[in-house]
Amino acid sequence: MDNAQTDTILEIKDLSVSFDVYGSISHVLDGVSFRVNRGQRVGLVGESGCGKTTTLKAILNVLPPNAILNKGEILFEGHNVFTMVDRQLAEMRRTGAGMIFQDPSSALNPVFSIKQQFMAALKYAFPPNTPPKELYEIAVKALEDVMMPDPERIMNSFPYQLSGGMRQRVCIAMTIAAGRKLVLADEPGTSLDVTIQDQIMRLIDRLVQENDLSVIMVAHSLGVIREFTSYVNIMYAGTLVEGGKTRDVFENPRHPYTIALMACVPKLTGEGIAEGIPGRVPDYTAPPTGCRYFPRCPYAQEICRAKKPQPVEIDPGHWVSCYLANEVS
Amino acid sequence: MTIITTIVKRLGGAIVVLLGLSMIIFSLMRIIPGDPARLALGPTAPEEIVEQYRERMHYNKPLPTQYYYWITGVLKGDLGVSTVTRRNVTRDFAEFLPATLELVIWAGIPPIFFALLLGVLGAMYNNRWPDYLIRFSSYIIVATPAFVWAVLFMLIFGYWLPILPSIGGRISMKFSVPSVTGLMVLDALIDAQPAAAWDAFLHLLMPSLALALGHTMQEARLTRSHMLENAGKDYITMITSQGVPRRIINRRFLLKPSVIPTVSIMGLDIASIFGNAFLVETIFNWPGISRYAMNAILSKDINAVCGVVLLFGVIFILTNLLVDVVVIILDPRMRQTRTA
Amino acid sequence: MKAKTVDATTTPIETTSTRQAELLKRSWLKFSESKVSIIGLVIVSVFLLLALGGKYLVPYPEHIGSYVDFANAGLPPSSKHFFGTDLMGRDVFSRIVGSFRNTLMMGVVVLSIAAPVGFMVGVTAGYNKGTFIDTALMRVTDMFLAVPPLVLALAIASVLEPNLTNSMLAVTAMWWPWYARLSYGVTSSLRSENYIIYAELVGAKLPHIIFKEILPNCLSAVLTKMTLDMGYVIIIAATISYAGLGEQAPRPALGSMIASGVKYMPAQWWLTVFPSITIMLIVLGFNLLGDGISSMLGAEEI
Amino acid sequence: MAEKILEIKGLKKYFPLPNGQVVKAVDGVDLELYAGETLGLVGESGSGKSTIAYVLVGMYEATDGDIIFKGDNIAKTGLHRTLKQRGDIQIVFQDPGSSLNPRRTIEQSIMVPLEIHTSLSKQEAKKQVRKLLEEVGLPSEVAEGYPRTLGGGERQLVSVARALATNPSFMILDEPTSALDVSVQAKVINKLIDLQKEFRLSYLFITHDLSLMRNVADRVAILYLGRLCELASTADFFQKPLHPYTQMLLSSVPVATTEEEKMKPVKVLSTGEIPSPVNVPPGCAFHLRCRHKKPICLREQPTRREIFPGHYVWCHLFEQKESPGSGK
Repeated sequence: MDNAQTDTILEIKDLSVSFDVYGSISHVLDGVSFRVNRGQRVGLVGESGCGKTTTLKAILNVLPPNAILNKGEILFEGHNVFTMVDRQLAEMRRTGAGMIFQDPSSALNPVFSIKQQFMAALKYAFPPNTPPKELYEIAVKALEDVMMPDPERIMNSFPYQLSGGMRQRVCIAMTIAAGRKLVLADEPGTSLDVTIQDQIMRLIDRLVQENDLSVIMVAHSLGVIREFTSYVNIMYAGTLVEGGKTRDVFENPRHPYTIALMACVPKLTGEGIAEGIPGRVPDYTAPPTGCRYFPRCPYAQEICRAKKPQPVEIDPGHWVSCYLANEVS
Repeated sequence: MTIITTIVKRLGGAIVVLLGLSMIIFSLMRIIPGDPARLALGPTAPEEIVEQYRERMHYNKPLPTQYYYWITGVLKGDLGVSTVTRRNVTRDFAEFLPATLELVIWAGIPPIFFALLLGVLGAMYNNRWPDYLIRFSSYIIVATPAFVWAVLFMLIFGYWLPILPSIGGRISMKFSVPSVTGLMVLDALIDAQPAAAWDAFLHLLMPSLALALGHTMQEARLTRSHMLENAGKDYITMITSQGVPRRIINRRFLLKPSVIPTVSIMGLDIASIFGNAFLVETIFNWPGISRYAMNAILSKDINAVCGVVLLFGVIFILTNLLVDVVVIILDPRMRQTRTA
Repeated sequence: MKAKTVDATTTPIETTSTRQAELLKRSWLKFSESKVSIIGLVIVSVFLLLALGGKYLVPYPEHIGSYVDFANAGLPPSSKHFFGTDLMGRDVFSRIVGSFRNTLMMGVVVLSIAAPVGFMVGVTAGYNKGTFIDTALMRVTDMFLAVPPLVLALAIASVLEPNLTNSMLAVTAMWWPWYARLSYGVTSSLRSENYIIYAELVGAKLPHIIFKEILPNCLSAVLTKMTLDMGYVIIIAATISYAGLGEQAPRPALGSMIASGVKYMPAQWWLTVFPSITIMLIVLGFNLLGDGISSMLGAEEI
Repeated sequence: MAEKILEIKGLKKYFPLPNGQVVKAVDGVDLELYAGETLGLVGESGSGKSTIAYVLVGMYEATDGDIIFKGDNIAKTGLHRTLKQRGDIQIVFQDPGSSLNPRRTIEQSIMVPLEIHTSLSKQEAKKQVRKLLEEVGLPSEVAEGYPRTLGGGERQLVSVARALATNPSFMILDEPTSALDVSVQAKVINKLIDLQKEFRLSYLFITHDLSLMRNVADRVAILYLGRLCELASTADFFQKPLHPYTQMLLSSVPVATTEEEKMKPVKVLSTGEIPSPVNVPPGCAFHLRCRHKKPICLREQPTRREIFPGHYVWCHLFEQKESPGSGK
């Protein structure tokens, strides 16, 4: 993977996004930067409401209308998605990057059949003169690819007739079928049962390998990230606090938040659970200045309040946004 | 299959509702102070004739017995004799109902398309001037009772700029159109009288518009708010992120789920059109069932009032059934067999 | 862009008073987000003021009633008579304002009976969802809903003596089913909420569950509906009085004023136009206010 | 061993559907619970784990079977049980959004059980509310607030405080932390463990999360489609899971450390979907997804076998070793 370092498919630079919620401004994302290389699997971990999904939606430029882009750019194959003209943006969505949603039951339109939705998506991803029969075959093939039994019947079903796991497979098929290069997976297994989640994760794993895709895997489960990704970014309250090769970060976490988070995860080995992180996630309408974690951080010092820490590389490829990166462990 | 079972189930429930309704309205009509026989025959009728009438109409029997005679008659299609027209109420219905139906159809069906159009426009231009214009006018229009529109239209289009007939009625005296369907415009066309059809259409314009305005704007508002609500749903984000063009999404994937709630309340809208038709028909001298019923109510014509209420009940239930079927066709989730 | 400095270490628990002040401020912000809600509030306030104190505010209080002045009959609007005079020579403006008290009373009486009755029926049916009680109560409700409300109200009003009290009775009789439907919907969805289940499990009595647990959750929906319904009751009331079954002459009512004006239509247009616009404005006011209240109460839940 | 406070024997709960079908949510479950222990009840959707909880608290009446709680059979009482029994068995629900009435203050919510189950005066009860809140680690000012001012974890702690109000000996925790983030879950779980020691509570801890179960339960019971698969002490269970479903479940858990990886005995790839409880397959409910299935699995329901002391499994694979003739 390291030799592909030079070939970047996606680069997010200093992304800051706010939301206007009934006149009060929530400053959610604050200076998020990371890159995804071709063929790389990048994880994005954080607790609910920390801005993971917002980051993914920003990549496809499908943020809700009340979102405000404060600054930053997202370069997909070198082109900024925020300044793309409609045609370029559509092109990027059709063949560049695609998203798998957390809740497959809300990601499919309840009043259209799978066929109607699938065909609409494919119609614009392929040249305009492609005969519908060919598109249909592509869709059926994609459904076979995601291990759906009886794809023809599935095509004529409505979402409510499918189980959660099957709906998620359909969504994956729709994302993969058009030959996209980057998959944005937003907690694809979270709303499913454990054994079904395992199947879905293995399915994505296989498809990514077979089609040589790049992935951003968003999850709150550290286990999913460790098993699936090669590189990970830890997100806290709209900021990235730590990043590096998954193995490095998991074996040697350096940010106080990462350390506390890992201690909270119940382990199968059963050594008990840490006390949890004191305090709450900050109020985004008035987030702490400086490091957003400092009000909850046991090591916090004056400087943490005053100024936002910049990422520091502590080991090759492993960086931490913390003034105490070299003291904490 | 499921559509048919739904219809059968609803019809079963509807019969219970109609029977209950008939009991309510029947007992209500019998508690009128005064003697129904005397009321029917007038104060000058000799006592023995009144007595005979009372005997014939079973007014001297206990209430449940009276109801039994009445409802068995109703089931045979005999609603009793109207004291105003001196004819069987069923015959009156046959004469007056088509005019009302024509009015309600014109007021009820074409405006639906305007409602959807305005709703979609409002959502697409959310918080820009077309949306403001639609919302502002909808507030005013919804706030105005149908009969007030009727009066204002009459004044403006009938008198001040006399472009529409101010005398009312269904058609000008000079035309004579044989009744086939009972719907005047259609009958005139069938009889190859385009001038008569145009004239009948002009007569229809004001009353049907007065009836249509309120529910049209109500439906437009509903469609708009559902469009906006659904626009934030994951499935719209999903299809957008697939690169499907915005206009296709709006026209197809956003519109359909958003109109279903609007369609499902249309049954109630039809009921309110019938209700509002009461006064609008009176204002425009429209020879329909509502005007007939209005006269019956004012002159305490018991059989006619009971018949009209029952008739409206039947129409309401049939309309709702029709709406249910349309909703089932639009929304596949409704076809789902219910599980826990 | 730059957020102002806040001491983020302060405890998140606020005191009750600041919380209430905050809530009030937020509610007002939500309410006034749509500027038209404020217009609604103004219209309704003016209406209430005129309804309660109209007698002392109108130029010709004695015209609200059986006053005759043929010398001034049928005058068009002027500075002396803003809305002109009717064929008895009475000031139309004074009579319109004079009708407000009864209009308001109609709305208040109808809703203050219909809402609680409907609520009790709806809650009882919703709480016993799936049982015989549910089916029976909701079928009766359906019967009342199966006829256009106006038809039923007219039928009832015609059976009784035509006057204000009886027309209120008639409108109330057809209005409660809507509240039954509304509280039925809310209750049957609340039925599966864990806090209701918990109250049952721990042994709370039925009145506690209905009035302490369910009622507060229905309240915002019911209040919103009541505000919006004030407008619709006024429309129905006007329609009934237009048909001659409401308040009887010589006392003024908006519907009957329009009805008598229709006969003199093109010539004495002011007899119909001004009462019509008045109805429009009052109903508009309540509708706008209701929308504002609904978004305000919605905000509280966030 | 400690005193047995709860014994469930052959518990069944069926729900008839309007279309004539029957949901067999719980289909013959035997369990017992000892004073002061935590019994973990693990299952995926449709396993009937919550239904068992609801029958225990009286929300449903059992279709069949016995529930002996401190000597009384409460299987069919539903809500018609004594006040003492209601107070003695308490429940904390899964969804922090729905377990507290959004229109009532925390104090009002906790007052409900106090008013019914204690004879405290209003003033005393208000004091008790604050004491209970402090007991679960919340500042007493929380009492005046509404649920919306609290986070999910705090709301769950309020639910725990409310449950403690009746001074119960047995508490059912129905996925109390599954809607919470791990950092919040940690706080709630640790508090629950402390309270158990302090009040000598018995817990029935329902969850789908095996990693969590490893850290809280003394014994674990695994459910699949309304029937038990395996029952053992937590240590035994994680050392040697026996049932094919249990192995599949354990293999499917994503884990955050390499040490945990070693806890997964054999990698059993997850296959198939969980059937609907309306159509429970005949024989062993798991046979559709089982790689070791034999003809008998399609026909006969497996019965309980004690493989090691206290380690039970419901599977034909283990029956045959003992009595080879039973396969016909």
